[in-house]
Amino acid sequence: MKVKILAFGIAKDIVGGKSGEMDFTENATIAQVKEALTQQFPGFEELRKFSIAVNESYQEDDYVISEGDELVIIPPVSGG
Amino acid sequence: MKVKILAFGIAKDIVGGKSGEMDFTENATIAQVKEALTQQFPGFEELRKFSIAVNESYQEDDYVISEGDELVIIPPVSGG
Amino acid sequence: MSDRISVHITKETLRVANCYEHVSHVSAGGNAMFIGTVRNQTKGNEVLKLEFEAYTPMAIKELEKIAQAVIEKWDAIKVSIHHRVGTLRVGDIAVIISVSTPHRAASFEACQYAIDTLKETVPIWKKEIFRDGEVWVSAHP
Amino acid sequence: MSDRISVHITKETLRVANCYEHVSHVSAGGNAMFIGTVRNQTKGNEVLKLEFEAYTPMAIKELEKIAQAVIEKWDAIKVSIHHRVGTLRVGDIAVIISVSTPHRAASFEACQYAIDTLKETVPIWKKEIFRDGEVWVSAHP
Repeated sequence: MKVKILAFGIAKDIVGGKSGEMDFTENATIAQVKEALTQQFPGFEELRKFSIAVNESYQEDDYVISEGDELVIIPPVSGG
Repeated sequence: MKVKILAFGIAKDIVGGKSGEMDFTENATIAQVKEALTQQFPGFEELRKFSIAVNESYQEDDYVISEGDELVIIPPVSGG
Repeated sequence: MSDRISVHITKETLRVANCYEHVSHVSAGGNAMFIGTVRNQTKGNEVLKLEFEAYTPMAIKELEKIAQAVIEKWDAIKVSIHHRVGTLRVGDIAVIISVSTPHRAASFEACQYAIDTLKETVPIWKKEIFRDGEVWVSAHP
Repeated sequence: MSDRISVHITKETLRVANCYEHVSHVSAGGNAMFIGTVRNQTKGNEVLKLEFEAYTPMAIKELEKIAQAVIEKWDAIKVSIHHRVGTLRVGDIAVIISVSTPHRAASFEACQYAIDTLKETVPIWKKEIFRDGEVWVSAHP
């Protein structure tokens, strides 16, 4: 299934844009999303960490994504 | 020697005015000043505590007062 | 959100008086504020300007979570968290947090919790721009 | 006193923006403020107004000592302590303390030290005026 992905901060630079689409198998987890991202964009390995938000909330590695979810790549935050 | 005494806050109510004079022997200490005040104005016994400042600084019980000093009675402070 | 919470992400200049007004209350005994500003240097490198970017809808949700925790854990009367985004110059205010509580010790604790948590969880990012380059703050180990 | 310290005792209305301006600095990473206001009640008794009295020359000296300690112990960049005297109504600001430091944790600690110490050492007194009487705060055990 095709899933929409948004990127912010340094993640935008790493993936080369603000938004894109990636292809995942049914029942893919956040862990698999992170792995796929790191494989396609090695720049993620150099980050202190990064998280994935689904529908405006952080989700853990075992969260299963669904068609229609909007994934957002959250690199280390630095507000304040 | 006659020494000038100023009073603030509740001390003003206890001594019945903003300023007055008291008579002390030469080399009287702050401890003696406090004792004399408490004897003359029993209201001081009911306070949580009170301090004496000389020349705009707190002084300990063993401080010896001199002619010309201005003593100030400092009841428990409550600024802020 | 209740009227005890004021959360904003804005491109406009932040003002301490405005943020304080949101939390002042006749039953408050203490009001603590934190004001985060743009420093003129980082590790000796002169900062020319900062660019703040937010994933706004989620950032608002995370700020509201922080504000709610402040109200629940510290019995706060009111809390406001205002964060600026866009291009900021040295000395500009990036964030103002203001917390009113019945007793003062709680206001400090709650305010410190709020800024500490904001810096860990709220999806806002800043890029420092130097004379000879730029860097996303905290991105790398 | 150095220009790093701003200490005032005044009958005028205190303003947070004014107090903050004194401490804002391009090398500050954190600014903590404490704002003390007049509460509407004490132990369930409705407060009508407060009267603040200061032994001003000594109060200024004691405030300056606190400000100096904040600069020395917490490496503060600037500190301002503004205290109002005279008759205050519910909601009025009695005191504003503002501290800027290179790093934020120190600004909270220093600001809390300043208000805690002010309440112990600075010769300022407040009288609470209720409908049925008045009392000098903290005078009795």
